[in-house]
Amino acid sequence: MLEIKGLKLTFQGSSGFEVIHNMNLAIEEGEIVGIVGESGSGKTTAALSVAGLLDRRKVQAEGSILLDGMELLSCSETEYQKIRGRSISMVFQEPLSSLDPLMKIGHQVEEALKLHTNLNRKQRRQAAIGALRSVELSDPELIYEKYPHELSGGMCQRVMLAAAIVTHPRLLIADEPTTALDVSVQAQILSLIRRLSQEYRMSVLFISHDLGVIRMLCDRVAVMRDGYVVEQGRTQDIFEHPAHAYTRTLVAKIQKRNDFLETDRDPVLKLEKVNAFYRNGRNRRQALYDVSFEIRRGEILGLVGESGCGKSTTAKVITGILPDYTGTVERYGVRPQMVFQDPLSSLNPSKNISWLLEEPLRIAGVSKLSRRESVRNILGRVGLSEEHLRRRPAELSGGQRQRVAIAAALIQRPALIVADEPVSALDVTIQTQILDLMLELKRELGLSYLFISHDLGVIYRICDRVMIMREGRIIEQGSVLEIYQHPKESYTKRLASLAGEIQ
Amino acid sequence: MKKGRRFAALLMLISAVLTVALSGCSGDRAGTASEDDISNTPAGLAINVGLAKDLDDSLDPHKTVSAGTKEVLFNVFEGLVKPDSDGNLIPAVAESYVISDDRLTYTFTIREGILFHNGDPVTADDVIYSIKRCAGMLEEEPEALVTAFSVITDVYAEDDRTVVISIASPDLEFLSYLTSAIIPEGYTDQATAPVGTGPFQFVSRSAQENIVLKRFDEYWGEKPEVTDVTFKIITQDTIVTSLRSGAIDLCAHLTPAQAAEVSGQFDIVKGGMNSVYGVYLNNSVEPLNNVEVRRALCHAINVEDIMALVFDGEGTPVGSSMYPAFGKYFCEELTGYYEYDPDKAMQMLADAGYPDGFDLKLTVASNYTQYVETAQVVVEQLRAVGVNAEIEMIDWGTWVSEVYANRNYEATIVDFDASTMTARALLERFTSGYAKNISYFSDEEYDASFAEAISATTDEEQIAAYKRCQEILTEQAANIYLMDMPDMVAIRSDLEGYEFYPIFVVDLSKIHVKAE
Amino acid sequence: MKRYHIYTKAGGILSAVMILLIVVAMFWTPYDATATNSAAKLSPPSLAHLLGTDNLGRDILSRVLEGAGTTLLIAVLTVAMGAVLGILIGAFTGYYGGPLDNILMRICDTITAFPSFLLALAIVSILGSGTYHVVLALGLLFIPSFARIVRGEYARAATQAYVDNAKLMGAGALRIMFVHILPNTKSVLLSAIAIGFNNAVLAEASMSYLGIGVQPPDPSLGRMLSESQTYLLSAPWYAISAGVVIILLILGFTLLGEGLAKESGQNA
Amino acid sequence: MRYFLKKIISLIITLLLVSFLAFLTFQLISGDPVTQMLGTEYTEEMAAHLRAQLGLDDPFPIRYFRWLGGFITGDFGTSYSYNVPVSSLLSDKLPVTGLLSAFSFVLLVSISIPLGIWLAAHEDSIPDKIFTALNQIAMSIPPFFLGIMMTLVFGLMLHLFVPGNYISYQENFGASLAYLLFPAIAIAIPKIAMTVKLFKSSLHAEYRRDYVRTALSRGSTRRRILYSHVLRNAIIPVVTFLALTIPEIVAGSIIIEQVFTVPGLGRLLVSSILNRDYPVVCAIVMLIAALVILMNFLADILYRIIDPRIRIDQEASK
Repeated sequence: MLEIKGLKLTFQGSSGFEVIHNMNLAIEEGEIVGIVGESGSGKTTAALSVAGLLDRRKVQAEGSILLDGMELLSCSETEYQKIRGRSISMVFQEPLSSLDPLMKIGHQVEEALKLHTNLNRKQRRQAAIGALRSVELSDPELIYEKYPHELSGGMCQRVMLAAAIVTHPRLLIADEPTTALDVSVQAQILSLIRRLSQEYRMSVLFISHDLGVIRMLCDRVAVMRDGYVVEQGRTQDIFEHPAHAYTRTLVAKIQKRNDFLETDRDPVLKLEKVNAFYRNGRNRRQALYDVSFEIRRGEILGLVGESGCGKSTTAKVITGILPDYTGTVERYGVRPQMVFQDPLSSLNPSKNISWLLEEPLRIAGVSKLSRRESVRNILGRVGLSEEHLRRRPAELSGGQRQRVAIAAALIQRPALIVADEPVSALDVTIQTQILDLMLELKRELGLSYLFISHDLGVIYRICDRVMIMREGRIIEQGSVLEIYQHPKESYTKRLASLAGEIQ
Repeated sequence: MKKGRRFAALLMLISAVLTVALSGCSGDRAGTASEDDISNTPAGLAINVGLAKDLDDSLDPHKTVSAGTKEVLFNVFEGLVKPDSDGNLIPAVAESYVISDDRLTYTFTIREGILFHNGDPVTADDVIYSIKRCAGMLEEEPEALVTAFSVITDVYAEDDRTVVISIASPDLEFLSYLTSAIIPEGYTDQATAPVGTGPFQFVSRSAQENIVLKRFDEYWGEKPEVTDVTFKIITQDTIVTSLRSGAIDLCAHLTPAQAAEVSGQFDIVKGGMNSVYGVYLNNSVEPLNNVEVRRALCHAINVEDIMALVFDGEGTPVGSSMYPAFGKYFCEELTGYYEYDPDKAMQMLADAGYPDGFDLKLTVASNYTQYVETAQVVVEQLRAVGVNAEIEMIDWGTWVSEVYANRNYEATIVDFDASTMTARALLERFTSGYAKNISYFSDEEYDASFAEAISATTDEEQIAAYKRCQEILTEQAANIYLMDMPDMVAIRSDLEGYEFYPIFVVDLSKIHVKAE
Repeated sequence: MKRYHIYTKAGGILSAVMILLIVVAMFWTPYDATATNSAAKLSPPSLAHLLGTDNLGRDILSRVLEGAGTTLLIAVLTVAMGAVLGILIGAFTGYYGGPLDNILMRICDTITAFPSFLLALAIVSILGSGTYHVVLALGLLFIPSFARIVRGEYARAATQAYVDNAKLMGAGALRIMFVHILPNTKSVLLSAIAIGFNNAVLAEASMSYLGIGVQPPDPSLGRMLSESQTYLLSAPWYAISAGVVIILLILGFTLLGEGLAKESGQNA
Repeated sequence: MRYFLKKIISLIITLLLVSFLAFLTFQLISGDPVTQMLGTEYTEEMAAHLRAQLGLDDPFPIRYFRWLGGFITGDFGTSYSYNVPVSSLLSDKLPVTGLLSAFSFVLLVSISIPLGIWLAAHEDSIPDKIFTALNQIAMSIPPFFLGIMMTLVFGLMLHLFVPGNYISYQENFGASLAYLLFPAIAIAIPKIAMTVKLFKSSLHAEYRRDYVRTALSRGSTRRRILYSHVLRNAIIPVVTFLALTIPEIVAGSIIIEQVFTVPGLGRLLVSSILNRDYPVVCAIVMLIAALVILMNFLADILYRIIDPRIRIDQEASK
């Protein structure tokens, strides 16, 4: 149905570097083919070239892309417009921002029909409502009239899918559609895509960096790295016995499990019956309901739950940023420090790294010389070098920025670091490096962490004990093995089953 | 999609149509304006007269204060007698008058068939009401509006066309006070819709825009050729532009510089501003209380240079508080009394104990360009003799209350006109007793000769006494008297007939189209 | 990014030239700006008088340079006063919010609602005319606009993670406000200063044009413009030179401000 | 709805503050109206009599509340210099300034929006570069200088209009508009430059947003996307900006009316201030202040209507 033969893409820019080198890929009718790779591997660029969305002035394409025998690369822009939206449709990563905020959902779903068919207004409305129903949205007539900001992330992604399939395209290109969604919602979207593919005999080109998702959905998969397709084949074969070394390292990441430390050293933090409130505009809402737990020295306690369940509020209570709570919070030793999900917003963009690292010491009144001294050895500890000192956060990679954040937290020698989704914004390989760094620091300095995440895979790999939180309550807590093998609460079961598939 | 494009196209269409239509119609509409001179209705002659400052003053003739309002109202109101361009008093509302030998009773006969603008005939009661109102002899309006009328003891009608006024003591100049307007009895809104007996009657007024008059067809005297007059209020800066564009046909009180700008397109009629323009000194303030210092300053000022720079060489120098138009009182010989001699001035200052000069604050109202430019030239001239003068600019409102009413100033530049056509109006100001003696000037001899003047029984006696007053003012160098500023009037080249009066007046009744 | 450099380069050169001319004019001008010369009244631009002479025979080039000096001085001081006080008010109201925020914002709304012209006149007439009183009058008028911009930035910054981090480090509120958050508002501030300067020069020129700003004998471009109208046809160079100098002054500094703002601003 | 109520109350408070400030200002301005009215005929008794008549001797608070009471009931008092009720003066002058401001606002909107769209559509073309340079210059031109130059070129040289010959709208509406075209342009040009600049950058920003890429993926063309998606999103910041320019335009007309001798509120305000005509000035100040506050309020509401994302009763982020 779709055949990519010897595709070569080179950017015209000053350096004129080649992005995609001799790519070959075929997708049969109704088949779901995945492309997996880290950011910068060229997977998105390849997808965009198939959809003809790459700026012809900037990118020069060679080789051929055949759709049912028709050569897409030689199509003129107007010919391509007829194909886009009718035979090829796309779905993107950020559902909310991919919809026009000022246009009703219904009109956006109808847009492809308006462009490619001559159905009248009523017929288009019926088709759109039909599409919304087929993506399992409850009462589509109501949603038709709503605006994007009135829907959740998951619902928006369903709307995107509806808009894509309304013209019954032959090929759907999905670029990381589930990355921004919660685990439970992810599963629903993936099963929806599979059903739509079968129902409309629509083949799907699925792009993702998440091996677990690829494994659940795709029939065949191609692994890409720096513009090359290093390996492709049936998903089962790739995961069971990966041929290429790079694929092996990718797959291996999932199963690795570190040793479980049973420690009973003295507590670093104790929370008793904490009810926390936060102020949103004028009204004051309760976020935590009598939360009690403790963290012992050198222990990594995981905190899992869906977004909005109170994870971040707990972090703020522990670190003292949010003073509005009842119950007791006993902290031992230096004030706990935090590491945030988005390093860019947690590091002051206008200052350079050396200033950022020295600031906590400067506030504590430490002399210039000894400040310099402790900054230098902290750098080594987190794997950064002197030449990073002069740079600003914007001039560093995601991983480096997170290392600086950890260094900034460490420099005050806290007993406990609260890490709020520290790695979820990073690529898999870099995720591993940061997690390894955190484990190293735990072993060497006896540091304890409260590790907050919605990614059960990461929790499974790094935490000793884990707490499951739902709507401000801790519904279950225990060692990781216990929770994963025989969870008590049904909610935990569902979470565990999702995580289980990855294992 | 369609709606979006239509929205933008519509917008573009509106703006295009709007701009084209407007510039189009403005093009032809205004283009012709300068040729056929605005609404020159065949029936008569309509002219636009420029005014630099709005008549923001009551239009009630007895209550108006500012000269600018009086010069316009001259066309609307007439007194029992009215001045002519030579300064004589000619009969107006009164056909004739008899003054008794002891000069204590004045008998006026009202002109036959003279009408107010509202069509009512002028009766003896109207005259009595008007005179009593000015004298403050009416119960409902007690305060005297014309100070000189305090002398009146009785006003009564002998019959329905004769009115007799008797006064307590003889006053040669009393007749000139009877130019104050005769208004209909009991008519209350003179302030906003004036009714008088003059050649033009009031039509309408719009603040900061215009005052519209039209010819009073039943006027008793010679009817003016001009049928419609619109006084347009324009800012001082845009007078020249408005003249050149044809928006106004006649404008008085132009500075010589402004007159020069429009001389090509307009006829320029020259005359005197009829005011005493000078640097008025506060004689009560150190060191101006020393007469030698004041005389030194008089020597330091070069009037010719001021006239050359600020007035394009126009204007007539004066030596004392009198201007040339008052022929019979003006002392020509006082003009050159202090010849320009900076070295002598410095010497006199040194003798007076100020070898290296002194500081002087020159407070000037900022809304008249002549004052501002003269101040800057005076400062230069004073610096040449070591006097460090510094200009302090204030707006007119502040000048009136700070300098004129409270007299807290050192030196100022202003011109004083005569509200009534009497020498008293120019000289009374410097008598010690006068409430608003701007210079704090007081000299017994001056007070004595002034008293002698106002109680004189013969003209010769009065003239001699007034001249004596002027000599004292000059000798004592009460102020640095500069000149009678030139009054330039631009008049459209196809019109003529503008006449200058010895007092602040713009008489439109004699304007007419030049005979080809 | 190159395009923005053009703004900074062009703005930089233009303002440097203007400042140079003005500084020179403080010590030396082709003629004494106030020296009248009845022989050379309203003479057109010539070698002797590059920009011609005015109705009192004064050299327009010298008067324009000195006038530009006064205008520049007033504009810079006004913007400085407006910015400093604006930042103070904006920082506190933005960071803390609450009742203080409401009261100060009400006062700012009052000042903006008030016709600037009348407020300026009031202050000038209370304290007497003069350059520094004009600065005080205009400075007061510029506080609200800066305060509002800075308040918006601080309100947004207060929610950022690096502020929570700073709190964790034990930084006091003042330190957070002026050491941590302030540098991040640089790009917004710079463009606000560029616009502020434009309005300040405009306000000074308009006030002098109406006769209530800088009073003679201090030279002022606004008043020169109002005087030049009488000689518009016979000596247009009088009006044009005063007007063009105002434009160059504004253009130079606004370009510079915008260029710098764009360069330092992350959001292009 | 609660938000509206709160907003309206805060507006009223601001207006009261303005009225107090206006009245207080006149207390402090040097030169009092009585000397102004009596001019050189000033005598002590006359002044005392007049002061009593106008009630100027009463203490400040009494006079303020008496004036405020009158103001609310629509009686703005009588003008000292024209002794006609201030309300009649205003009703005579307001339409002139209103017409001039409205005209220049219409010019502003009808020129800057299409121009902004056209420039965005022809990005980085030669005309685009020229316009950007021109824009930058146009923003730096003081309106009254522009007015003087237009008087010289269009008035005295090309005779497109007769400077100084304003025709009142009652007499001949077309001619009045034809005259007001030039002062309106003088006020509008710098504002047009600013609006075009803002609109262009807003359009560019929106073009880079994700939903444009989605629309492209549906087969829509760049041009069609402009009208159906980008234009509406990009116009939001422009609308609020335009609403906020209205008070500036009115303030701008105060000076432009001097240049073109247009007898509007501006010239009345200037002359009344110089004549210390308290009632007229306070009334005009309140009028302008009310307009400014109204416009801010309108901009706020407009902002909500266009952008459904902000719920009607939620505080809009400044």
